[in-house]
Amino acid sequence: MFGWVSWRDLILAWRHRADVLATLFFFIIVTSLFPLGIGPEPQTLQTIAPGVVWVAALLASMLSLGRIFGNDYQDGTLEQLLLTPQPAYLIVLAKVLAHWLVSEVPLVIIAPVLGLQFGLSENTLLIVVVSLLLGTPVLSLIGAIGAALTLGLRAANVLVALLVLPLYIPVLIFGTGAIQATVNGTGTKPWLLLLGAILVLAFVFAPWATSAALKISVE
Amino acid sequence: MFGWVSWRDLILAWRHRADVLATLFFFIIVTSLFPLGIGPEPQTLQTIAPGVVWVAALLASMLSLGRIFGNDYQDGTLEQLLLTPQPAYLIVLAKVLAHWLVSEVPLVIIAPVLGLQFGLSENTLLIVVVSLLLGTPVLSLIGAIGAALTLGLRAANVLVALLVLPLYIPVLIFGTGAIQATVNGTGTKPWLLLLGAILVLAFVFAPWATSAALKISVE
Amino acid sequence: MSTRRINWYKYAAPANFYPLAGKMIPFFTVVTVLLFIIGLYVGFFVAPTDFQQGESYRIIFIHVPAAWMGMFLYVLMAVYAGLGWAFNARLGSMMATAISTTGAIFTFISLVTGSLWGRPAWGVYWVWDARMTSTLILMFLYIGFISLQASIDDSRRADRAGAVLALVGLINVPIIYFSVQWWNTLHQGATFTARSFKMAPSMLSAMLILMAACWMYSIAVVLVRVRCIIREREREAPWLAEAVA
Amino acid sequence: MLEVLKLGCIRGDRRLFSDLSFSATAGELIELRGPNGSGKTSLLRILCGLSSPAAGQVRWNGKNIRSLAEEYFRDVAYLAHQNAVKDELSALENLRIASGVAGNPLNKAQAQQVLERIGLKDRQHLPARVLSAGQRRRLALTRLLTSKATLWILDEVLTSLDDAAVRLSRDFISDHIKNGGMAIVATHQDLNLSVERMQRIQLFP
Amino acid sequence: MLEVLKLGCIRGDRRLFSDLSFSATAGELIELRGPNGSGKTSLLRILCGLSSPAAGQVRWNGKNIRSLAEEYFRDVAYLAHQNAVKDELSALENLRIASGVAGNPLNKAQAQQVLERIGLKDRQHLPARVLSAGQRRRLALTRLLTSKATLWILDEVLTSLDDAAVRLSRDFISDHIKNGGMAIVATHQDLNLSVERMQRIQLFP
Ligand code: HEM
Ligand SMILES: Nc1ncnc2c1ncn2[C@@H]1O[C@H](COP(=O)(O)OP(=O)(O)OP(=O)(O)O)[C@@H](O)[C@H]1O
Ligand SMILES: Nc1ncnc2c1ncn2[C@@H]1O[C@H](COP(=O)(O)OP(=O)(O)OP(=O)(O)O)[C@@H](O)[C@H]1O
Ligand SMILES: [Mg+2]
Ligand SMILES: [Mg+2]
Repeated sequence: MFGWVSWRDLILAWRHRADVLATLFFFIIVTSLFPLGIGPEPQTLQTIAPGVVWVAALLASMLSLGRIFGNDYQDGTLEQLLLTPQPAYLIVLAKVLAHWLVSEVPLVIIAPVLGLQFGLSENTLLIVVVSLLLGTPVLSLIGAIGAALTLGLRAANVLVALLVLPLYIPVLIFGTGAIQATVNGTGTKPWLLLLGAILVLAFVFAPWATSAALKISVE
Repeated sequence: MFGWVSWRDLILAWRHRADVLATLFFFIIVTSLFPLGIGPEPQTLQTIAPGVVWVAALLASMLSLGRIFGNDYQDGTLEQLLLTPQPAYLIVLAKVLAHWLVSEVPLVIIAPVLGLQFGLSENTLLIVVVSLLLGTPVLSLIGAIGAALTLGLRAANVLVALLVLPLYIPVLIFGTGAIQATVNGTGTKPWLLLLGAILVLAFVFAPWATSAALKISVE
Repeated sequence: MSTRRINWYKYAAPANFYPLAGKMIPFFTVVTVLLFIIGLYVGFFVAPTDFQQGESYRIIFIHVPAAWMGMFLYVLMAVYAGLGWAFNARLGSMMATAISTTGAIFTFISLVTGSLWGRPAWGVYWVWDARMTSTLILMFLYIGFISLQASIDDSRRADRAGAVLALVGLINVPIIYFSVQWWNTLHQGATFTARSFKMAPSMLSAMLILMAACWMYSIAVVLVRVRCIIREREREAPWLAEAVA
Repeated sequence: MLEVLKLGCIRGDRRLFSDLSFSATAGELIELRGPNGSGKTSLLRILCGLSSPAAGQVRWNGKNIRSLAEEYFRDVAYLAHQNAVKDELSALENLRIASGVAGNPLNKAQAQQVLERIGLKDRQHLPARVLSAGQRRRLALTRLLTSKATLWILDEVLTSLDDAAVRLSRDFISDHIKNGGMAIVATHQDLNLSVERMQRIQLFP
Repeated sequence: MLEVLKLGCIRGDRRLFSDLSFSATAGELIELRGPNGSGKTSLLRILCGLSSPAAGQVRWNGKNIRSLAEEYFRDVAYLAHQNAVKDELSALENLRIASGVAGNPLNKAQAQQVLERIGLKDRQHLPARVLSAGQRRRLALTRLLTSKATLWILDEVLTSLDDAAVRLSRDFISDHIKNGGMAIVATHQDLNLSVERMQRIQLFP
């Protein structure tokens, strides 16, 4: 049944591939806005590149959080999902997995191209990808908590930002830290290990908190 | 009746002042994410400040776009509004006005504080405020078109970003241009005049386009 | 032991806690006022002028207690919220809600006084120093909690949702704190670091007294606020009419 | 007077109806019947100008409603499947704002009177979100009670209503018609209205 | 067997019901009646474990449903005011996915058979968004037809259904009960089911 839930979300996403692409383009546009707002100096751009890429990834993933539960809540399918004979933990995990595949993986794939625009070296681009691969699942996992808590509230998309962005900060710091460490030639590994540790933590606790939040929101 | 529509939206916003504050805090949080992603060096921060403040304002206003028509569409009140005996142009204008008052003006007010965090001088802060005052109504006006076009689409908030952000780019360029001109001591006035010109244009054409888009979305 | 237990349960009911809180408030108010007077007197008249910063350093007497209270109260809030949720104890959730505002205010005060101090001490209002940044994030966590509760009308749902958020935040506070610490040291960016200076004993005692004053103040204010919340939520309950009358 | 001329409606690959013509004059009720998916809602939305027909036209007092635009809306009240109730406003605010926006502002006492009539007086200050399905439908009905429109277009009015509310709605629909109004009502439940002139239009699947 | 013990429900400042006790055994129908806002929906949501009561408890085969958690859901099917139909999926996909998620996967032929029975065969590939109100309700009903649950909890089943669909739903509710199932049905319209054992629970406003 785990499979069915993920599968269902993937089909829904495929039915709306335009939305998925939209998240991706949002990511691209936001990263491209910065050179426009800041000026074309290569030196500055290179300095801010890790920060911009990661912040844009944060914002893109945050924007797509509404999709994890929002539509299901509105049309009543979320209730039905919670009424199926399987732990809510698994349902949440299945939906988060689908969200990650649909909304985050494309970002990871496109990120190196954007990094090129900011003049990052190939070596650095590799670390950009690795750090995003480790960090983005955490964004989905933590984001799901915020999405569940704000279900059915008006302006949920702004509120979710408020709840979730502060919690994203460690991921942001470790992610950009890894990239900057590569640029400066200091050790990259500790940063990646830290990201991995957060991933494990989030994997264990976040779905649990999310399912608690869901039950509260549906009541 | 123009008054009633604005008034209605203002009451709704007041009923949800938490959401309005949330937009504001979103703005604050996003601006704070950049130093975390980029590093605390005052020199770099000062360079990127205009870009960051404007991009954050863009994103904050974009996030709140969903509120202009979204809720009214879902519960069927938008249909009823369009069925009232008054030109759709006015309804749109009234709703955009309410949106600007509620979602943009607070950003303009808080922006100087954020500028301080990035180490901008007082003189520059003034221009930050002026450029935002001229630019944010454009954001609401143009944003409304995107909001109307994406009504009822799933993941509308991502799609709207995609439609609207490119249209925001002139505002971004002129707005940050004005600030940077102040920092560098070159003339600020032409930039502000350009912003003003865009505002007039948007004021005349955007509500018209929006009401056309609304009728399409409701059909 | 058994008697204490009974008391505990007894006062976990809003109906019994309400009058008790009413009785405690005057006591804590008086203690707060006394401690503030003593602390401020010691701080402003007994403690010596700092040889480097002059008088401006005296902001520390507000700044440091406020900063500490901001952090303590977050933990306290999360604990109360968690208890309220786990044991379905309304009073716990009400306490959490009451504490959140006080904690946010203290955090805000520490941010503002810190900034105002930054101007004379460093020449700028703000730098992205680790401690300041993590205080700012703490402020965001408070705001998230308060906004979430404010946008849910059903108080039961607001309590539980707040509890989930506070607990998730509680796990995150140390993570955030250390990550910011590492971020700051590794970037090597900050040219300003908080200068550690040796405190004169009178300074230290002023600060400790004011710290205690802030505690007492928090207790008093939280009790007042919790009484308001009880009045608001239990307005239909018959006992309240008696208690108020 | 409403005239419907050779109206046709196509949805996807499906022709819901074609060459549909009828007209309604003051004091007339039109009951629209048909099984699920036969096009009742689609027809009503065309009649109130929310969507445009594939063929034919709708005329109001001799003019095409397309060209009348806002003027036509002054004379029409539409009650859809959806209630058009704002969750975050109280019942009272919902009513007052809806009628203010529609151009018939009510003061508080008047609004309360309407709510009393529809049986929501003691719920007037609750946010509409917490109302039950039937209470929300009742709230939507108040829009009809306060509107000055001649033509009522009602889609499945009786959904979720209990017996008392069903009786009430019957009463005020027939009142409206007796006072020279018109109503077009799509429904599956029998209305049993006692009005003098009534047409039944049957759509087929 | 379902036992409801001294259940109480409070919404805001309003006590909807209290000390409500009843029980249902295999082959029994419970009809829940009451005017708008009397608490029918609230009761049903408590019965299926979606919200928790202010007092009392619900027991299923002797165990509190709170402690049974997911196990209980295996035996329950809930049809709410809302249809729980995904707009962007076709009728066929909606059905297959809903039953897959609920743990009773259907192959395509089986699913089509069910759709045929409910009268949506020729609509099976349309996205649910374009279906009419009644067709969507029918689609929601298919969840019951495919579920293996013993206890059906139905809120206002007949909403938007035309006569044919009403007859059909009556039939399969009574079939379910004859086969040893139980059903709790909240409704305003008369059900007129011919079942042997039936209780009526009346809620008051
Ligand atoms: C958890 C939060 C905070 C704590 C525990 C804290 C504590 C302290 C302490 C103990 C001192 C004096 C001792 C020393 O210099 O090491 C101090 C100084 C100072 N703090 Fe904070 N603080 C916090 C947050 C802030 C914030 C948010 C700001 C600014 C907005 C700030 C600005 C300052 C300034 C300007 C000084 C004076 C440094 C100097 O003497 O050069 N602090 N803080
Ligand atoms: N894109 C499409 N392709 C094929 N058929 C469509 C399409 N869009 C809508 N339809 C069909 O058009 C009809 C719309 O019917 P409408 O909503 O007007 O029905 P109704 O008479 O109001 O039904 P109900 O009694 O269920 O409310 C439905 O049968 C629907 O399946
Ligand atoms: N916060 C609240 N304060 C006061 N009353 C409330 C609150 N929340 C819900 N209610 C009331 O509780 C009742 C909920 O009723 P419920 O939805 O269970 O009714 P129902 O019997 O299903 O009605 P219907 O036939 O209209 O579907 C409504 O009368 C509603 O007004
Ligand atoms: Mg219909
Ligand atoms: Mg109900």
